[in-house]
Amino acid sequence: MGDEISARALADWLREFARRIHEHRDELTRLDSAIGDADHGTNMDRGLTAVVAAIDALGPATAGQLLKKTGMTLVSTVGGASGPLYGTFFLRLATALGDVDVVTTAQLAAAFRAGLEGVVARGKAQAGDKTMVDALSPAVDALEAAAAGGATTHDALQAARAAGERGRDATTPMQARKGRASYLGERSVGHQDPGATSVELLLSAAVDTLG
Amino acid sequence: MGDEISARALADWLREFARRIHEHRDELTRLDSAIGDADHGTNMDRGLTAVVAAIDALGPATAGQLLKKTGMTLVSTVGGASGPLYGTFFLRLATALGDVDVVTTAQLAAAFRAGLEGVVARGKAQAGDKTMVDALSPAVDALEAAAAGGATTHDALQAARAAGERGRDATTPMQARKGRASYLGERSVGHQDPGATSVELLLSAAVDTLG
Amino acid sequence: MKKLINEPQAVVSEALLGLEAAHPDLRVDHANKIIYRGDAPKSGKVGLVSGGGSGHEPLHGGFVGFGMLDAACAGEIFTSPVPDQMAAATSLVDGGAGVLHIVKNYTGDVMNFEMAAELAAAESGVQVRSVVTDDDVAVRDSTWTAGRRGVGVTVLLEKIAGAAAEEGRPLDEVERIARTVNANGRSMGVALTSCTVPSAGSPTFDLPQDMMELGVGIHGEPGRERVPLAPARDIARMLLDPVIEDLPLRAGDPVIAFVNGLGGTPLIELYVLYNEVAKILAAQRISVARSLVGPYITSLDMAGASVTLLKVDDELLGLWDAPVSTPGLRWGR
Amino acid sequence: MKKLINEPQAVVSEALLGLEAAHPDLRVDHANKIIYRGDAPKSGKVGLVSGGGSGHEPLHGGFVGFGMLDAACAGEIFTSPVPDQMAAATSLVDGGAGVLHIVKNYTGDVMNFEMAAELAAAESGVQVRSVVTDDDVAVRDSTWTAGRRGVGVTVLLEKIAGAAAEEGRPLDEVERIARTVNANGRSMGVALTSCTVPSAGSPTFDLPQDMMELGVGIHGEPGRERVPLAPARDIARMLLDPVIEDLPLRAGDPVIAFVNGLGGTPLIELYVLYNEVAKILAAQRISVARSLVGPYITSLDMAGASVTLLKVDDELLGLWDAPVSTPGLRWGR
Ligand SMILES: Nc1ncnc2c1ncn2[C@@H]1O[C@H](COP(=O)(O)OP(=O)(O)O)[C@@H](O)[C@H]1O
Ligand SMILES: Nc1ncnc2c1ncn2[C@@H]1O[C@H](COP(=O)(O)OP(=O)(O)O)[C@@H](O)[C@H]1O
Ligand SMILES: [Mg+2]
Ligand SMILES: [Mg+2]
Ligand SMILES: [Mg+2]
Ligand SMILES: [Mg+2]
Repeated sequence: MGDEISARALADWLREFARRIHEHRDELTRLDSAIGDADHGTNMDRGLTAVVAAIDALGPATAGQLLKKTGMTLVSTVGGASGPLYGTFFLRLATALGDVDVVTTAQLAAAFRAGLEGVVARGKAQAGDKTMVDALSPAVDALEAAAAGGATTHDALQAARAAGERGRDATTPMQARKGRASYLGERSVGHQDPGATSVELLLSAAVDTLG
Repeated sequence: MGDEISARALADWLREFARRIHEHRDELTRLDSAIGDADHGTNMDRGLTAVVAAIDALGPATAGQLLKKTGMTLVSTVGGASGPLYGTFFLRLATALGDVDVVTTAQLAAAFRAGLEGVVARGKAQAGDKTMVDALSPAVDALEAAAAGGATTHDALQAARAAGERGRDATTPMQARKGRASYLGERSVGHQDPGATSVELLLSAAVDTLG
Repeated sequence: MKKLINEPQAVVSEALLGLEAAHPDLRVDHANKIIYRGDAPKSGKVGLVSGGGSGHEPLHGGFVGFGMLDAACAGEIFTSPVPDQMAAATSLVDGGAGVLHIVKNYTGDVMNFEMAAELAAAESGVQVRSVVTDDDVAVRDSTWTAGRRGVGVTVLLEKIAGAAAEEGRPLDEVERIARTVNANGRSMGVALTSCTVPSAGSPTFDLPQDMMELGVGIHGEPGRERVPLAPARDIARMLLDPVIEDLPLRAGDPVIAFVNGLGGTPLIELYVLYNEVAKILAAQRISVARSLVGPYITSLDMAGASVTLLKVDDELLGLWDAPVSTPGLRWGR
Repeated sequence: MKKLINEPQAVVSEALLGLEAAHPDLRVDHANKIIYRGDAPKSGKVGLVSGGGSGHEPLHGGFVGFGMLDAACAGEIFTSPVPDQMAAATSLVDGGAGVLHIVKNYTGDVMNFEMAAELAAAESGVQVRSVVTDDDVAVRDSTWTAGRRGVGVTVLLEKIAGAAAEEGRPLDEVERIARTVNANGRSMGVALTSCTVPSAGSPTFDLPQDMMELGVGIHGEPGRERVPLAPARDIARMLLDPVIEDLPLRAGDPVIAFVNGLGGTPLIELYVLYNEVAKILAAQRISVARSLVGPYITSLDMAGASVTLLKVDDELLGLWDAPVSTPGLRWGR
């Protein structure tokens, strides 16, 4: 079943996210070199390597402590656009979940909604601007709907991942209106957004570790 | 016979020298790029173009006036090492010949000796240093000897040119000890000196116009 | 890649060591990659903090000193620094009169500085204001996009706002002056070659021998268009026309004219370009009150240049002329 | 060839127009290609004249101004100016106290300046002295050769002798100080890429991607040897060892340490190199009294750097610190 997510499972999620980022580092950077400045993979890999070290050092912790450390570490080590955005996402997750040791699917969905709102407040991107929001937003919608419908954690995260993947793919034909890619104007069309790509890794890591 | 050289013939000599320099400009520059800074052809061509314009503007003139104008024009327009050296050469010729309208072979030889001494005083190069002196010095020796032996102007200049040509060729195996080529040390060996090459053009122009 | 460096990942920290060794008036917090004035904080003086990705030297670290910045945060090459650096710099220079952040308009820089301001205000209660420079006319502006990039005006703004702060003007005033500078300055650049980021090891973009990138950004971002290589007189016009039109400038307007080298272009070429710029301005009777020619906001080893015009009044000119003593800009002291 | 220029043959004269437009304190005699101070001649002050081929900017024209040169003669790119220019410059700055010629040791420069001194003395009776700089240890010196080349020390000498002249010291004194600087300074350079002379249109020499030219001259003359590309810490040692040994410098000696960019190398790399230089000097307990980091004597767009060390005493340091106001070097005014 797995309808209760332990703080330990959340730590596994972060480690798995770090592993996937490292594995896809060059791909993320390649995507960013087409429409950005060729550092999204390096930035995220630097940040998540630091996150893994930080949560190792933290030892046993509540969900809130773990996610706050993650958010703060990302803010402090990534820089660029993705640092504040991913950092804000995890900080909002931490606040939403608080000092608990187990989390329900509904709580996770609500926390993801808060995280998304944090990203939008910080980056002011709207749907269709060709950013990570285009993957994250439909994923959060799907997660909430599944949780409200009583789906298992696994099914809810699967639905979120699938929606995130579709959202990621949908960035390809978009013209960027936020971030560095926006300087390219029409020339940004035809390239998949790097940030939306790393969001899909976050979601698939969740399916593997939380569901 | 032609044992008397008119000032008009001297002007023809300068024009012919200018023509040959222009014709061999790229060759001189190529030689200079191997062991110098790739400008000897450009430098000399700029200077002799100015000389032709100056003597055109001068109109009828004595030997001294003509050669002084030539020397001063070269000094004022060439720059680099060859400007002061060729300039000094012609200024010394002018002083040696003075305000005359015709010049004997012996007078020409004495003037060339004075010119060579001016070049040596200015540049302090000795025989074997791989400079224009290595062509000019044997040429002056030959010119003097031929004039002293009563040779015709033509024969005397032919002897000078032949000696200058041998002197020019002899620069190839030398190691440079003066000028920019000296920075190359042993790597200057195996290249013909550009200044010695332009001296041979000066001498062959003399054969064609004065003899 | 041919660079005078050791390991690519050590470039920024080693350059900071070199800067510190070469300029005894400056201090460097190596952990936080902050360059700051030896006499910071100055009690009662508004603190000026800037920062951004490295690779644009002398900007920003080379503009720390009397009459200009109090501190600069160095990010990795072309990567915005993080809020911790900026917050630490803010505390370091807080003399009780508030701190102004000078931020070039790039999404990453803007967001990181925003978080830093929140952090600093929460931690120490210091009053922080931000001015975002966005002078690059190569990028079409709109509220729906990331907006124009901050480039050459940043240099002029750091000097002029720095003089206002040094005079002891209050935060409101320093902020107003900074906003005035940004509102009255426009820039545009051109690249003849790409830059090479040390960790990447190869040029950021390919530019054929006979082409140039018009409107390039200082991180090698693409510009308005790729056009055939042109003589300096045509380049001057391609850069100036959109700048003059955008401000707009009119006959009689006095300006500071700034011809900036992008890192790989030697001074002799910048003077050739400045001559063309001066001729165009003279023809339009735009009067050059002051000028600046040299590499001040660079893009690593990129060959190219940018032109910035700043419309000035007597107040701005007085602040421009005020003494300044930094590694990158120095006069009057 | 990618350069911000118009016609290659117009580069020098157009750059002079740009320099004149950008620096209202300077005057330019365009016919003679002379840059001179607007307040020249200064009565009773020794006049300082330098010059040489162009392509080394800011040297020499960018060092004309208060506390440094009175006039500079610009030759064509890498070609010595002619005596007429130098003689005209000499008359222009002759304030009755004599004129010092500062000449870099290249056969052409030396001979042209010699003729200029003869000309000037013959025409106006002005007293002319010459100091020839020959600090480049890459070239083996001997009375039988053209001798060492004049490079980085020229910049330091123009500043220090300029300060002495500005103080009103007599010709003998200014000459003595200039000779002291040259005797106590040594330099060595390295090229990572060749320069490209505009009229030639292609690089002066070919350097493979993995090689560098150690001991290169500022006209692209070959150096001591061609060696594999090395990290900055090794390059610093290759440049410093021969400089320190040649002077020689000993523990405790105070120096001005000057890391110079050759035109195509950005400032961030120069600071990385300076860090290595400072470390080596510290390890040998040679004390850095002052430093200078930047592109001051360049070789068009060549990527590379040179290091100059000048052993100083209190007199030289005082003159170094004295106010200077030129386009290329400015402080205290
Ligand atoms: N304003 C924004 N809102 C949301 N996401 C953004 C915004 N700007 C950029 N991004 C995301 O950040 C990604 C780029 O991150 P990264 O390359 O690490 O930073 P930078 O652009 O500063 O180099 C983009 O692909 C995009 O998904
Ligand atoms: N000291 C010297 N004495 C005599 N000739 C010299 C001397 N130095 C250089 N030269 C001559 O000058 C030639 C180079 O002239 P040029 O290339 O025009 O000047 P630069 O070397 O200044 O570029 C050399 O090939 C050599 O023949
Ligand atoms: Mg990026
Ligand atoms: Mg030559
Ligand atoms: Mg980035
Ligand atoms: Mg030459």
